[in-house]
Amino acid sequence: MTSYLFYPGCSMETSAKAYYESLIAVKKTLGLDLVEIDDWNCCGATEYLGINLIPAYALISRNLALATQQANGSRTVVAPCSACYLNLAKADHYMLERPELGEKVNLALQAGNLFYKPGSLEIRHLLDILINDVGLEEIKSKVKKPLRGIKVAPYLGCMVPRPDYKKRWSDHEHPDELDRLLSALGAEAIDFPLKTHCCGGHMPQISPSTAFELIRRLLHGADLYEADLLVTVCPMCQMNLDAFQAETNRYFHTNYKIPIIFFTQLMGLAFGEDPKELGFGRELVSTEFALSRIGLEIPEPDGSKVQPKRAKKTGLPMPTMPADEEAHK
Amino acid sequence: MSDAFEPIIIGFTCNWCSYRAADLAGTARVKYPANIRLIRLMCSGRIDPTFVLKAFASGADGVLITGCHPGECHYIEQNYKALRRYLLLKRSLTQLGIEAGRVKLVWASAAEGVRLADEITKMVEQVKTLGPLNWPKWEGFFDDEIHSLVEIPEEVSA
Amino acid sequence: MTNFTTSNGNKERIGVYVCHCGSNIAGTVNVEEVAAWVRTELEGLGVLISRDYKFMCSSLGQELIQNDIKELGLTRIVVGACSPHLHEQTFRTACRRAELNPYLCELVSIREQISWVHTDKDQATEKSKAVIAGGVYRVVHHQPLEPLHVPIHPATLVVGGGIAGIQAALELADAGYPVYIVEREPSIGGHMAQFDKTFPTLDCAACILTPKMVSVGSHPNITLLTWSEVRQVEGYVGNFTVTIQKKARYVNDEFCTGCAICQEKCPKKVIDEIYEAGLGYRKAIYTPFPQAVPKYPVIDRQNCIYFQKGTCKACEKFCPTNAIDFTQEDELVTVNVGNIILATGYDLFDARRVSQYGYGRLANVFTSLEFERLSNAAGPTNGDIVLRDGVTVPKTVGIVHCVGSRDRNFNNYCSVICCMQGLKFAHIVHERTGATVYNFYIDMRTAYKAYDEFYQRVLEEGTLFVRGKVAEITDAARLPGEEGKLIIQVEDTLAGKQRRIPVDMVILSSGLEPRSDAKDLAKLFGISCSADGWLIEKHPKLDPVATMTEGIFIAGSVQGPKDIPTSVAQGAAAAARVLGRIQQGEIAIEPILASVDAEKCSGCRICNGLCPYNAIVFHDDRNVTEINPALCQGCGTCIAACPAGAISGTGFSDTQILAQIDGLLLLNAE
Amino acid sequence: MLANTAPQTTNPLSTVINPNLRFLEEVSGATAGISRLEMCIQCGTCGGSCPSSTDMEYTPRSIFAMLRAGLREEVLSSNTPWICVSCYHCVVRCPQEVHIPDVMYTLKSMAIRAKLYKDATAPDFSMTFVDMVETYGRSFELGLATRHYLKHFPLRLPSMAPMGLGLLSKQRMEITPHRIEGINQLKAILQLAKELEAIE
Amino acid sequence: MSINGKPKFAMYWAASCGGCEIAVLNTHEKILDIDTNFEVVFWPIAMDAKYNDVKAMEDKSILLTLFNGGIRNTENEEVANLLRRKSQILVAFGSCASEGCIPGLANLSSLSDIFNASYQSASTVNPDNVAPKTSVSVPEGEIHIPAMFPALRPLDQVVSVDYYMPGCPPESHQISRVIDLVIKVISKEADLPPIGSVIGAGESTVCDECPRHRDVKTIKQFVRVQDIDKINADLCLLEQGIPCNGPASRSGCGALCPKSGAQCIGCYGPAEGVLDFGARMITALASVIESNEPSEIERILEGIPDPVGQFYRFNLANSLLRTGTAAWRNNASLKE
Ligand SMILES: Cc1cc2nc3c(=O)[nH]c(=O)nc-3n(C[C@H](O)[C@H](O)[C@H](O)COP(=O)(O)OP(=O)(O)OC[C@H]3O[C@@H](n4cnc5c(N)ncnc54)[C@H](O)[C@@H]3O)c2cc1C
Ligand SMILES: Cc1cc2nc3c(=O)[nH]c(=O)nc-3n(C[C@H](O)[C@H](O)[C@H](O)COP(=O)(O)OP(=O)(O)OC[C@H]3O[C@@H](n4cnc5c(N)ncnc54)[C@H](O)[C@@H]3O)c2cc1C
Ligand code: SF4
Ligand code: SF4
Ligand code: SF4
Ligand code: SF4
Ligand code: SF4
Ligand code: SF4
Ligand code: SF4
Ligand code: SF4
Repeated sequence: MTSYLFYPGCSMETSAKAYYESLIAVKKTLGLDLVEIDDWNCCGATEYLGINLIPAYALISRNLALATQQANGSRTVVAPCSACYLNLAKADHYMLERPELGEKVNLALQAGNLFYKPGSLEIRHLLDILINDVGLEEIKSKVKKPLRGIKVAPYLGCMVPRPDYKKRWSDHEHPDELDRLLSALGAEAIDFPLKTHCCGGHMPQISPSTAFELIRRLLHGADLYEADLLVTVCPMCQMNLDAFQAETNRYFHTNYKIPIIFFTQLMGLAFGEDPKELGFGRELVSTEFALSRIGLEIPEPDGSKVQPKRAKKTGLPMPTMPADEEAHK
Repeated sequence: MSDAFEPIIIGFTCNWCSYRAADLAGTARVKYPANIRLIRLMCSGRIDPTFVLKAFASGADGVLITGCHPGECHYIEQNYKALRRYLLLKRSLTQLGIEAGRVKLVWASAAEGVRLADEITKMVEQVKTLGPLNWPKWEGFFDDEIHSLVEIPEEVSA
Repeated sequence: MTNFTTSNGNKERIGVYVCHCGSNIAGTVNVEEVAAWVRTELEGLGVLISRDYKFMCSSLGQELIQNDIKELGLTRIVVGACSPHLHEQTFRTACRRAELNPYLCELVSIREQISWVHTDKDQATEKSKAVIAGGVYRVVHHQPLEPLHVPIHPATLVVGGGIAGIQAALELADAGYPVYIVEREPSIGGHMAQFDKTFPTLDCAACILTPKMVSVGSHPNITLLTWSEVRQVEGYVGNFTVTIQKKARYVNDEFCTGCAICQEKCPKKVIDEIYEAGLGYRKAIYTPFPQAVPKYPVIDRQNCIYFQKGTCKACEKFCPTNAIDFTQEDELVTVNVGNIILATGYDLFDARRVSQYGYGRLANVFTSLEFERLSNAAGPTNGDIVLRDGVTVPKTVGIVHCVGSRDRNFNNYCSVICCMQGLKFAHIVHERTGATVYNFYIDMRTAYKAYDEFYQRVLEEGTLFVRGKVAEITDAARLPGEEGKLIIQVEDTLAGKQRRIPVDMVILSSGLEPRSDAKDLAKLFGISCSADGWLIEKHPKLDPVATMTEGIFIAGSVQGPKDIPTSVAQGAAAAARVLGRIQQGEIAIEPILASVDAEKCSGCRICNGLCPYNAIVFHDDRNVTEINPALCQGCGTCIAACPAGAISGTGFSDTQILAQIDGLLLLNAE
Repeated sequence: MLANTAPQTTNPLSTVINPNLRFLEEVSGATAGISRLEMCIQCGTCGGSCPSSTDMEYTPRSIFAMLRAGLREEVLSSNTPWICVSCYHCVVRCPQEVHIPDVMYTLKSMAIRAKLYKDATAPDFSMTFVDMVETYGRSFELGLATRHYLKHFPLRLPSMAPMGLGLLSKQRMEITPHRIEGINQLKAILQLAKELEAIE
Repeated sequence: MSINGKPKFAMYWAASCGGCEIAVLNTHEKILDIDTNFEVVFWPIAMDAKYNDVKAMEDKSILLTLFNGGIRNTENEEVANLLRRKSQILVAFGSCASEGCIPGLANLSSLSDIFNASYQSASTVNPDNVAPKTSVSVPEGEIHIPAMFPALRPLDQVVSVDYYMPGCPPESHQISRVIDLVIKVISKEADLPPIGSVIGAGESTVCDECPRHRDVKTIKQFVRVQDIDKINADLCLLEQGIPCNGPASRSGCGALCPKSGAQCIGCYGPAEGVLDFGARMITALASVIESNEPSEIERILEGIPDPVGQFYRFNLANSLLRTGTAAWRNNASLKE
């Protein structure tokens, strides 16, 4: 079993408890060994960076330094939260790119008898680990209850695929990792064009109108594509789309009821775990209707659900996409 | 040793890019310190570490190796061979105690007269801060006067 | 095990000449002092005379040297003057006139590398002494050499039958010399054959290209090898031996009349990725387009039902002349040529890489080449500009500039033609559909004759210009009126505001890229690519069609993004350079070469893989390495690599260079 | 130097005539990583990509033009950096690889130092957040939210109450903050970091 | 001249390990030829002799002196001068005398480093910090011990040398050949080679004698011979990534090492005409590294952790630079 250093981040203990609980539930099944970094501190989210440069990076790097101390063979730090993932990755990247920054940060860390050598850890997002280390085949093999019948909008948000210093994702704009994972679970992943668009970040606290508009776009998009459910990999995305959905509705006089949950929760369901164990019920926009769709035994003859072929048309051929080419191999 | 140390730097250039860059610096009247003396080779691939060692042994304080940019070598890819040799040579020189700053590899296209002049200026400055290489004149080095002083170093008997 | 010594006594009689170059040198260097110093300090090395003179390169200066050679019996000459790149030839010729081997003369630069770049007179004078001493130390070890003369074979190979290659071939053939054209596709014509109209004059591409293609096809001096590729190049300037693979066409060109019945009858429809840019179909037996030259079709084996499944042969059944021959095989032909012109053109940037533009995902996003086919009267829609459904005429069209160009995420360079091509499209859309057209650009680059006038014309026609690089193209509607449209989101940088513009059709002005196999091509022909991948010319301004490899020329967009007028001009220029060579009959090349001392070579094979010209050959039987002097270009890499010191070189030998180092450091050696 | 001899003027255009031409370097130098700010070609990809640029006084691109023009006050008092949501769309699309969001962070911190921001909501939020982190080593959402909303959005509170309650009842908010063990170590690090930042 | 008319023979051992002397003894019955043909007048390891005996001899009275070891201290220098004066033919015998050999590697260190390593390091039990001095007073008077030079020099940097015989040590069959040659010269059956020649060795390189198969060389990785699981018995070691010095080393040993599965470390010195052995190996090995990426090249070079030890093991003292800076910087400062 590969062991990873685990940086949960503040929200896993509070607003994103469902994420944490479902992760705990599925990690057994997947044989993931996550070793939490002892006494980690907040990464500063997007706030600290806008106030003080060196302290912000020192704050982040304390975690990296602690992780190195604890490393014990493992060089990989896993973060489930997008903002944490990006902050950790970014500190590492910039301290390498601009050594003066790294030197100053390390001077500061000395005050706590700590040291971090830029580039010595690999910082990765949980989804990346599941797709690339565990692998879709492995995940597929663990599926007991395929989520057939549910239409899910895969939603990654900004900070996982961007800026992507280590080029880990298939694309900045339309990465397909989450789609492939959802398909492996048996769900129908809709081709959601807004999958890496912004949820509004901290804007609900700063410029609510800005935030509501960004939230609205996503809800509208999901609605347009008839998604039963949005699935995300980021606590902040979940919080904004879930907790502020009502306020957004009020602001725009709309009436969206689109639940948003964490991808690990869906994995748990597919692995046959008890929804209670997976943090279901903690969301403010109810998943009841969406889940009832999976609960339903949809009596469908084999093969009826094949994707419709591109209409046989008199029109002009479409260009082939690399993904198509792969599929043809 | 006088205060104004003027290092001597031997520079190797290739016929097609860097020597022409030096020519261009001239035609453009770009100024740089007179401490550099260039030798024209056909290609940076002609660089033999022997030349570099010879220059140091004969009194140079620094050696500059120049050639066409990667991918633009007149002889297609020979500058990469210069690069490989340079990297290994540099490791060896450091081990011998010759500071890494005394050898430098610079790519310069025929159009980069200004850049070459700039690199030369930087190199001269750098070698100035390193001070003279002072490789010993082998002959006088073993004069009685010297080795009579070299008895048992203090710290050992202490 | 002795250390290296430089002096070879007083055997040589050396003359040293220091030039004032008016005040160019004398203004910064005390030339008299230098000359006097050389006379006294280097006498021991054999310096017999050392003079300074106002203009060494003048005829009087040259005569001075010639007279000294004759009267004093000088055996070596060192001139301290300007750069060897300027006057090395001058002084060498002077020596030859005085019957001294020209390679016994060494020119050292005290102008470009001393007087013009330094200001302190004392330092400049000291440095001049040092570099002249370097020259004197070095010249002692020079060997008399003779330049190599190579005869030039009168035939020329042109690789690539686009407009640049066509032009070059016709110029040479018209001048009366044999030309071989190797074209990879079934027909010549290149990209230009795909276009409908060409900017800035809007000539119909076929109207101006087809006559040229026909001349190529029927020219008695041109051998056309289409559906062929170069596999091997051996030899050197004047005498290359080129091996060409002629792929099997499965059609016998002696019988085929080009009637095209076979193509009509063939049951297998294939998306034509090359000529139709993926926007149309062809058959498994096909000529890319009706005006193809040559007119004979080819069978594309990968798609032919007979080759894949074993039955069909519809073409064979219907061919009135029995020209189909399924038994044909690939053939290797060898030709001898004196010079080679590479004109293999460009590839279109793959717009799928800019994923925010949605090409390949969003049906109505088109590339520029797709649009060329769409608007071409002979294209898949007979020139109707319609959406991907094949019927709907767009009411609004957005044309996006700089796709994949001027962008560090893709290519840094400007693709040169795409602004003009975007304007051309705006005009065509406007003219044919009356649609509203937007052009989104960063900078409008319409340099060259009649180009900006074309821009004016398109402005006048009412095209809407938005200055801003398009951020994204999406079908995710957000505002009323956006549903069912493609939305172009952009900052209108002149208004300072973000805009979302719904359109029906988007055309991406994709940039031009080097051919995907450009690096292999360069390697095959022994020339080099820039970091971007374009083939490198000898000099970007003064020798744009020659390369660093003698006898290999480049023309057209293989050298960098280019429009048709420039491609044609380069084709003609390359032909002119080749003609010059052919007419001289032979060419002199510098005798700077490497050679192996078989006694010392231990066959370690360190050097074997180091020569880019494959000049180094290993003889297994004798366990020694040899260098083919005809292929060696004299770079010296192998000399510097041989661990046994078994390789030596003329012109830049170890002894010469080591001696020069001693000379340069002489002043500091005390 | 011209700047020294130029007469003091009350001309309203004086900021334009006598701009702070080193401003761009200053911002670039204070940004993490290598900002590449001087490489901007004003293409507008950033402003076009930005999900919130419609709410910005100036698009990011305009800000960079103003930086270049040395319009220090105008830049630091604009709401642009505060409206940036750190979505990184601009940075991956920018053809010149300018580190746009990082520049926005720099502008925020400079605006705070120069006290040039117009609306205190965002700076206050950030500072409150930072305060919490510096005291506990973790973020404390409930404390943060109450403090922040009371001060800046008192009117939103009624409509937010159900949400707050919901979060509390679903145990998605802690009533008490969590304090890390090494809080003193963290404080020492941050203290020194602040001193180092001040040296420059 | 000598009593029985036989030419005189001497052998001396300066800064060296003694291996060369063993090598001479290793010639087995050939050693008898020396006794038959020569009068051995001075050979400290084999007979009792005093420097004063030699001093008393007439100049040029010794026909052949085999001098092994480098010049490290004043005593070495004195004897070198003495033997040069007394000998007609002075042979730098073995790698140390010819090019410095392993003792020459000490030229990378300053004297104080050397003394510290010898008398102070963990490997030395020296509780009282005893260290040698150049002179010591004892009841009988003052005793002098030779002083160390700041660097080691091969023999020809001190006195002129007539012939060089490389090898660490020279192979016995080569020694035998040389003895045969000298005997033939004495009996006027052969001529001496030109002064300054290398004798008892080949003209080509070790590769020339190496039976291993070679292909065009490209190196993706350097490895130590002990780190390879299975060495291909027939393939050139260099091509297997083992840095073999064979390509630049003078032939003569019969490619002893590569034949037995170890890389040549270069004890026969540089091939004919090579100015700096290390430089030649650096250029040769670097040229065939298969990468154009600086970072990748650096990674590959990590496989040669000690380049000077690898390329200058035997010839540092005879290389173009002859020392590392430590050797002379330290002493230069002492001088001030
Ligand atoms: C959409 C678009 C519109 C344009 N419109 C205009 C316009 O209106 N006016 C204008 O002036 N310019 C226009 N251009 C530019 C124009 O296409 C080029 O300037 C011109 O085609 C360059 O010609 P070429 O011969 O160099 O290359 P190409 O046209 O690319 O021809 C190269 C030929 O070499 C062949 N080849 C390639 N590799 C090999 C190989 N290894 N062996 C053998 N053969 C090989 C190819 O098959 C091809 O036939 C346009 C470009 C584009 C993309
Ligand atoms: C300020 C400036 C800077 C430039 N910088 C660059 C640059 O950096 N790089 C670059 O690539 N290009 C540059 N250019 C462009 C460059 O100058 C031209 O491309 C180039 O000089 C054109 O050469 P030409 O031979 O066609 O014409 P010209 O240089 O004009 O030569 C024409 C010759 O014909 C002679 N002539 C004229 N009429 C007659 C007649 N009736 N009979 C006989 N002789 C006649 C003239 O005296 C002249 O000698 C620059 C241009 C300008 C104005
Ligand atoms: S192969 Fe036959 S049918 Fe086809 S074009 Fe030629 S002659 Fe016509
Ligand atoms: S020509 Fe125009 S569209 Fe093409 S890359 Fe250059 S600026 Fe962009
Ligand atoms: S490197 Fe030298 S010794 Fe080795 S094969 Fe080549 S020529 Fe012969
Ligand atoms: S000198 Fe250069 S071109 Fe000539 S054989 Fe050697 S490597 Fe090849
Ligand atoms: S995208 Fe980059 S280059 Fe374009 S305006 Fe923005 S910062 Fe400047
Ligand atoms: S990172 Fe900021 S400036 Fe850039 S696009 Fe996102 S919100 Fe706009
Ligand atoms: S093993 Fe060593 S000696 Fe033998 S061929 Fe290879 S490099 Fe030469
Ligand atoms: S193979 Fe090399 S190291 Fe071994 S004995 Fe021969 S020369 Fe010496």
